[in-house]
Amino acid sequence: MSAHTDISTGPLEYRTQEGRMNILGFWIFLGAEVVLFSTLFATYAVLFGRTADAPVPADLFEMPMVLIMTFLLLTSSFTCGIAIHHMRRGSLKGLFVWLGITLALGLGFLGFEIYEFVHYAHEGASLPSSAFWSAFFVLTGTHGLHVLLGISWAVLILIQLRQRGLTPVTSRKVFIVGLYWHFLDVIWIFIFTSVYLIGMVV
Amino acid sequence: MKNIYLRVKLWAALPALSLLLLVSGCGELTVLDPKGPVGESQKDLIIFSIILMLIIVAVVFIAFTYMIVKYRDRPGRDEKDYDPDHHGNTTLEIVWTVIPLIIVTALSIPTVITIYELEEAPEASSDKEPLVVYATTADWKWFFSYPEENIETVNYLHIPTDRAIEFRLSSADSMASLWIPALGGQKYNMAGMENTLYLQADEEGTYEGRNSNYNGSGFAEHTFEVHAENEEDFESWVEKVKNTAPELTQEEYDSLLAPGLEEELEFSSTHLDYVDHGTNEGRDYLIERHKDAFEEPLHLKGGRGAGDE
Amino acid sequence: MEFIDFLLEDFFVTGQPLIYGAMVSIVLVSIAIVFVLSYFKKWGWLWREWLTTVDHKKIGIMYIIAALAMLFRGGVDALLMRTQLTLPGMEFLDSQHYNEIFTTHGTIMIIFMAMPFLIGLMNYIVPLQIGARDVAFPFLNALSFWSFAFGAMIFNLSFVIGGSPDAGWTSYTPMAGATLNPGPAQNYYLIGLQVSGIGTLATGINFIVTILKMRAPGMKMMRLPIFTWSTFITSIIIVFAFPILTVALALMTIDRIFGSHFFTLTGEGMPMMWANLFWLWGHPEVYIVILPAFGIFSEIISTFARKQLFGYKAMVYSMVVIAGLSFVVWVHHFFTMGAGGAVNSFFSITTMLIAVPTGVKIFNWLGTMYKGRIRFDTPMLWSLAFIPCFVIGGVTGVMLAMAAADYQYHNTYFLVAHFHYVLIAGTVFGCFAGLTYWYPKMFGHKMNEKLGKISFWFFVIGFNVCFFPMYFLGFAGMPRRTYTIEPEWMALNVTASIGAILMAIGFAVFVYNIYYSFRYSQRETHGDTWDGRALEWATTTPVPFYNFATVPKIEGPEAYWRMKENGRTTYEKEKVEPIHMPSDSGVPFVMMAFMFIASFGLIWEWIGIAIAGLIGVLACMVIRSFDYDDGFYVSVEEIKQTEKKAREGEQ
Amino acid sequence: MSELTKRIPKQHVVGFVGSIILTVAAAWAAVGSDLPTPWIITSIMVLAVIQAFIQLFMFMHMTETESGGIQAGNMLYGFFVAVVIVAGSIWTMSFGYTHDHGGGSDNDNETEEHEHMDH
Ligand code: HEA
Ligand code: HEA
Ligand code: CUA
Ligand SMILES: [Cu+2]
Repeated sequence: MSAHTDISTGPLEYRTQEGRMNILGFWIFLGAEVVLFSTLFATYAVLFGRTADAPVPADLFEMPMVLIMTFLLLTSSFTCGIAIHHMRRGSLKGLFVWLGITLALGLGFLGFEIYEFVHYAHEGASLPSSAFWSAFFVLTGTHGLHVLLGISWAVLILIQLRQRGLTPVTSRKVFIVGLYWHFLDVIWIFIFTSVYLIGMVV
Repeated sequence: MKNIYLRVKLWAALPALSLLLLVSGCGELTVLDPKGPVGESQKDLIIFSIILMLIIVAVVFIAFTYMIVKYRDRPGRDEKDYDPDHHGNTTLEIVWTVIPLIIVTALSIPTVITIYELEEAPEASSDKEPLVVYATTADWKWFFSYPEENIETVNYLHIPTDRAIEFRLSSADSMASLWIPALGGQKYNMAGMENTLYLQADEEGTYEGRNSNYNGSGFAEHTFEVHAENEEDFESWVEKVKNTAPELTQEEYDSLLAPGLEEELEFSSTHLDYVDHGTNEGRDYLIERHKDAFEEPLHLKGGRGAGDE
Repeated sequence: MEFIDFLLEDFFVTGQPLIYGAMVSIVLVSIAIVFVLSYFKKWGWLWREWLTTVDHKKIGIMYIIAALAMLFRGGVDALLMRTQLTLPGMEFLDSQHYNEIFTTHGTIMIIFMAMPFLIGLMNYIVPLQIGARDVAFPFLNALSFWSFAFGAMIFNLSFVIGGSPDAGWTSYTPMAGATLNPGPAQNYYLIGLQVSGIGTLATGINFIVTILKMRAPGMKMMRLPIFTWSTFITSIIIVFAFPILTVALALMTIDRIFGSHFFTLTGEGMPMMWANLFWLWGHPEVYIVILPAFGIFSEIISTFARKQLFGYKAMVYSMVVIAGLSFVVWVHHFFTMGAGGAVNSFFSITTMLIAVPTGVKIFNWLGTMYKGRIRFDTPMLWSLAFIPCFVIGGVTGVMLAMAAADYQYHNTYFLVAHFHYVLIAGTVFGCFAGLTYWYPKMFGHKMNEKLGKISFWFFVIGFNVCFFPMYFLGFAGMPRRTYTIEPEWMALNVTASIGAILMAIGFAVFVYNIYYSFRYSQRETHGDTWDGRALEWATTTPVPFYNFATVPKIEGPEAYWRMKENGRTTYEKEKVEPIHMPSDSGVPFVMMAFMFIASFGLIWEWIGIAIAGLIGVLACMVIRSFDYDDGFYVSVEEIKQTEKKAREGEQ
Repeated sequence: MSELTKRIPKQHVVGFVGSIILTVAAAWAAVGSDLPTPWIITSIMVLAVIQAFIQLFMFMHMTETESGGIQAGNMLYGFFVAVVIVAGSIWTMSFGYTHDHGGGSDNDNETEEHEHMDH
């Protein structure tokens, strides 16, 4: 690799050339994720209303549960931010605590999502029920899968933090998983708005 | 360096050849010899674009030839016209951005006009109501229903000349595309949807019609014949079918839907009585009945099969 | 017993002499490879030097070899098709087999030939052109390659195991859906493309970061060699287009295997949505395979006209405009869907607009030759042939873009002629030009000029003879994808088939040339074979694994041209420092091997195997996550030794 | 860098409170208000976009370091492509006049949906 222009100030994760490149690469990956999810949104929008014989969304969507899920994710995004903040202050303990809270909130979100899916299936709306429900489950399910992946990935990084403490490499990894986590929140905001809210309105 | 000249000649020959073929009105080129107003307006557009394109091609080829002949490395070449640091000319660059823009504009205007024109029945026969024909495909055959006449044909079509035909296109299974090159361009037949396509024949005759959108192993045989005849002949043909052809029972229709090839047939009623595949309700009618029939692909051997007469 | 029945009836493709032949030859070739490797004790070498390498140059070479193999496979497919289409009533292939063959031909040529060929050239050249020691993420690069290689392997396997997909490279639903197209064949298409597509996406990210972050000091963006620019812009298109394909393929896979209703006739699915998503990716895709070729032609024309590139900035901006427009034209592939006047008018105009920036490029190439001193070496011949041929393809593209006229061209041989004119004259000529141009850099010797010219003339003449008549077949009403022709189309089809044979001869001579040059060509003693202009010519030939002993400071465009004028090299003895290099890794290969197993399971809907394979993939990811290997340093001593040896021939 | 000394940085708190408020506002607009449907959809989409920007700037520090411009440009282009995909698909796939769009009685809702998702 070319000249290792390392620097000695600023956040740890940016100090090596490798760290900076990884973070930039991850941002570009997030750009690709934007496109990936927007394709799912487009599919959902085009298939909206094509419920065939299955229940219509307005009958199944419930505001309280959706709001709880949203607040769980929003809060986890916030606590993740605090975790990164602690990392930048050099506090490994703070990082552990706040990242732990973040993952707990994420698990809570997943729990609700699984409950929701099972509940809908009982009401007669599952993946094979109709075009609309296929689009619904694949869109929200892809997001859910990303959350699950984010949690597992963060756990791996926590183990590495245990083993190695805060180094340019570990802090870079934490920062990147943090970006991922916030990004999932961005996607959820759009799911919340264009799937649940619109689904309840029309 | 002989090679260079050879190539230049070759490439100069190609457009010249194409021009030759065009002006000689090559009878085989169905699309350029249309038999109705729709194909006519498309042909005009095509010829217009070909002329513009040939001009562009000529300009590029001439400039190209000039460059590779004049500036090739050869012994004893004048050193003064070698300028290794020459690398731009703003005026020229603006010119060759603006002129193509103008050409694109010149192409866009008739294109848009024709697009909208083709959305409606042809002007030429606006005095008469268009004849409505439901053209439905199922793998790999065509059903033509004449709701007003209450008759239906399979794999062939009779139409009156000098009267617009309003095709209502739909499909019972895979997507197809109804295309009668002599009369005009195509549109897709899709299940659960209905597309409208206007065509018209001005000359009597028999034309080839086909599905042009690949849909599996029977695709090459997924054709039909179009008999364009004057209004009287058409009427008497309708009468004949009404009087001699059997009714199309639902049972019979269902069995005709099974994937495979079919003969030419005619009936004195239409399948629209049971199902319209262009509606949401009709979209899975065929699948419900013939789901398992798609397991084995047809292994057709080359040559014209059932689509032929 | 039942198992054997299954093997004979469903698993292996049986009943076709062609396929028995293929099976036998696959088995024989495999045995031969295993034998040769064992006999010469080369297994360790293969593993150490190639399967585990993260060196961008070796990865590039592997891409190119694989692409050439795929060009052969796709080409043989093409010859089979041309044979069947030569005469009316031909019974060489039946409809089912013809359909499988054009499907695999199209898919292989675009996904497994054109893209990997170009990506291979990018891999080898771009780091050299920007003065870098590797790409930004060498491990990821190896992963990309293996995902492509295993993806291609899966796709090709369909030929002998389970049956090939037969729904066209566009795989329109509902025809490609589970109901009308049961069995594993279509799954091969979906999964093969999915696996290799993920690698392509990673490649895109890799090159964006490489080009943004790893340029030699002083190499500003507006000093980049134009091929690197084209790679950069192509990578951007990749990053924003490939996720669409990922989703589209995934949705159809879920439809077929898990019973959802995205593109089905039942459950109110919407088959046309597949076409919409496919072309949302598919149109940008055709620019992914043309822009790098444009970059190659720019390099070569400027080198052999012995002049600076004309209008460098316009060349860059025109590519940016093409990239932007490429995302807003996709509907021109289904004008005939009946979306109405407004939609068709809009997409007609956006499509035609692409002619403007493309025209700028054409005229700039002509401008580059103006007042030049043109040499006609083989790479230049390919580049010159490109200009007139591609213009024919381009202007007929504009004719297709006129929606009202497209109702007549759509689904005909006019279209087939258009896209071969752009794909072959653009992409394939570009690949051949690039390969012959950079060949000495890669392998230490030129390709033989005489053989090169023979293969060039056969291929180019054959190409025009093959595809020019197809425009007229379109006007004569011949639809694409038909396995048998009408008598009135015979003359033109015979001509086309003759052209195809000429092309095949051209290609055969090309391949023979590789062998011939390997045996007999004079070895290069100097890194700068063609009196080049960009930095890749500044290194020695063969290129040391660290590329540059010392990274030069760049002072303007055409970096190497300037260095030559100022008498500078990439080896300044006093400035040599230890060089940091990444370690090789077997993880990418193993991980993608697991992916292969998972894919095979999914294709046959053996979910247990699929899950087992996926667990293997995940395990590899975990291993990678815990891998803190930071690479190694090359000592100053070793660098000096290597450079001394490599520069012996030069003064 | 004074932010670094705090346990909980102000920027993050502002972002968090902001996103809670925006969420509640959107939920209220959807089920609590009696605005006409197109208005609701427009306004909640706008709120969502604002929230997305809060995440990108306040939590993800998109514009930090010398790659900030690239990262922001990258996301912007992503959003452009997203709009093309979503609006473009809806526009071309609703293809208006002659098609029976399916969805039976939901058809009316659907056309409305189409008109108002194009942002
Ligand atoms: C390398 C790949 C490549 C490239 C570069 C292009 C370039 C273009 N293509 Fe092509 N295209 C394909 C590959 C490619 N295409 C493929 C594979 C298909 C079929 C897929 C399938 O269905 O299987 C296809 C299909 C296709 C269609 C669909 C037709 C149909 O299905 O009915 C259309 C319609 O608009 C089209 C248009 C164009 C246009 C306008 C360009 C333009 O970019 C061309 C621009 C270039 C020029 C115009 C020449 C140089 C310019 C000048 C000299 C300036 C002056 C010129 C003018 C002012 C006109 N293409
Ligand atoms: C980069 C892309 C690319 C390339 C290079 C080619 C190359 C060729 N293509 Fe291809 N083609 C496509 C992309 C490409 N094609 C696509 C996308 C389709 C659409 C598919 C679809 O409809 O889904 C298509 C479809 C297509 C059709 C239409 C099929 C149909 O619609 O029914 C035809 C017909 O002639 C054809 C012919 C050829 C020929 C003769 C070549 C020649 O250039 C090939 C040159 C030949 C060789 C390189 C052969 C080398 C082999 C030897 C020397 C060995 C000889 C030995 C033995 C025979 C044992 N192609
Ligand atoms: Cu800031 Cu996480
Ligand atoms: Cu296109």
